[in-house]
Amino acid sequence: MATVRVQAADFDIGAEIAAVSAGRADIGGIGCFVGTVRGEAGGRAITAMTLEHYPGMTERAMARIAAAAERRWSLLGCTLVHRVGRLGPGGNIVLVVAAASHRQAALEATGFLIDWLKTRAPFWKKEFFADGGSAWVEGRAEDEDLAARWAGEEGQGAALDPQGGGGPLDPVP
Amino acid sequence: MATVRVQAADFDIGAEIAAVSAGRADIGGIGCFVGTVRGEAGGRAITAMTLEHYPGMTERAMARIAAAAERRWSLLGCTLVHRVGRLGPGGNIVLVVAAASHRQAALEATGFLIDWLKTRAPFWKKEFFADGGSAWVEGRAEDEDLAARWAGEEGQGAALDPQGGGGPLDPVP
Amino acid sequence: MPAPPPGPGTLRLRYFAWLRERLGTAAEDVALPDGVATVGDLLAWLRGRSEPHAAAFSAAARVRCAVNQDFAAPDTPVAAGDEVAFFPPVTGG
Amino acid sequence: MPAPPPGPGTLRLRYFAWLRERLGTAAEDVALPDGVATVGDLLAWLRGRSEPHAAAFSAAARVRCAVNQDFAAPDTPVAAGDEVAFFPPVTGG
Repeated sequence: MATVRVQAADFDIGAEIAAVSAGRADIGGIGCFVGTVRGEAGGRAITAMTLEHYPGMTERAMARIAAAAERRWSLLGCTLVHRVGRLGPGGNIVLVVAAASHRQAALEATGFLIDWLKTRAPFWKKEFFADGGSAWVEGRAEDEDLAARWAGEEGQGAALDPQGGGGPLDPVP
Repeated sequence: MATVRVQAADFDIGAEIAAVSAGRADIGGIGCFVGTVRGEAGGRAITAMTLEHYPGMTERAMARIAAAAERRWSLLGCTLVHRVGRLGPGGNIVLVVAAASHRQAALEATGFLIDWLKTRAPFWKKEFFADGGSAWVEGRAEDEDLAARWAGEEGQGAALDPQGGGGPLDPVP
Repeated sequence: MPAPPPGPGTLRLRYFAWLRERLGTAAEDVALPDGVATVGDLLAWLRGRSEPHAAAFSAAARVRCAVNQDFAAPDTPVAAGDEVAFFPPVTGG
Repeated sequence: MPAPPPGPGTLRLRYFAWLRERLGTAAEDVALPDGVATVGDLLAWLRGRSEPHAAAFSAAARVRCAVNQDFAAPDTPVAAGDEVAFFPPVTGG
């Protein structure tokens, strides 16, 4: 039931929400999150960002994340759209929509979806600075902590291996 | 900075989000919630809902709720739109948008805003049923509990008296 | 169009939702009754006004109040010129 | 257009983000090395291939792996025909 897309083009937030709710009257609340490109990082101005991904695995991981949310919250609608390629400051990166009969489920699922997208789907950001430099964005421990909030509810048996997005690959002796 | 509106007309979700983010590159995340009319309540089919409000006090209360969110989360954008009058099943009731430099603030503020709107702004819903009956919607204890989650953070000194939306007016001896 | 302010020595009372329906009126101006200094006092006075008033205001746990468009408590002061509203717990959102 | 599957007896290796840049390649097919049965074995073998490989894979805490497009751990088995990808911790969203 979920809609999952990876695309270079921008997305239309209103249209995506309308697609989830069109023609139905069982939805009571729709949660939505849009992630956008900030114009600076660590005090350096950003001119652009590129988003690389792992075609095939990306769609798989996104579908699993959506399915995990649908299982936990009985969602009536769920949309994940993630852009790839070159994006400018202020540009849209990612859209999450979750609809449910009540608001608490819709909002919790929205938070879950973006937390897991950030830590369990194979995307990588590279920032290009106004000073001419560039750097791959480092994963934030804070994002791992936010994603881990949800893991406890299903334990280690979740469809997505918590090790996968999170745990380091231990040095081989 | 916040946008607060009470209106009979429907709202355009995409346009409201675009208005918050237009021309700026300091936003990293935008949270959004849309409340919609469900087609049934307590197993009875609903043909319509009317929303009554307290003109003057409503805008005051909404502005205070927005200001409370802006204080707590340093929001970069905040929009509250609430409809009044007659609404059909599937129709939009309320829109909340909160933008911040990071997603956690945007999503938390979105949850806070809808929780407080539901319990601290003077709106009343009346449902009209397919069987010909009608009834005023009763306040849910669950909504009070959700709203009260946030009160602890600012204690009793919050701009909005927690007693106001929540506590019963005690019987006079 | 806001209504004109209440005259001297009077309170503007407003009712919403089922309180409005039960009392059959959305607003009325009343002379500030003797001995009424708080929302609690006013509530006791309202209950004594008529059978419909007594019935509507009996379930105090289901009635909220605002004085001059701020949520109020039983000990909130009321004075001539005030707008005092009674209504059920809010159910918007 | 997906690439054709790796030939018999070979692994398809894929690299993303700074691992791709450091190694100067996005994908390569290699014969399954003797004694390599897990991701951990493969990582040890990759480190021994060249200086750039040793450098890229030395910071194991900053490298993640997927086998056949599922996140993997050091003890995840690898076999001929598998697609094994190495990349930094993901940073989308």
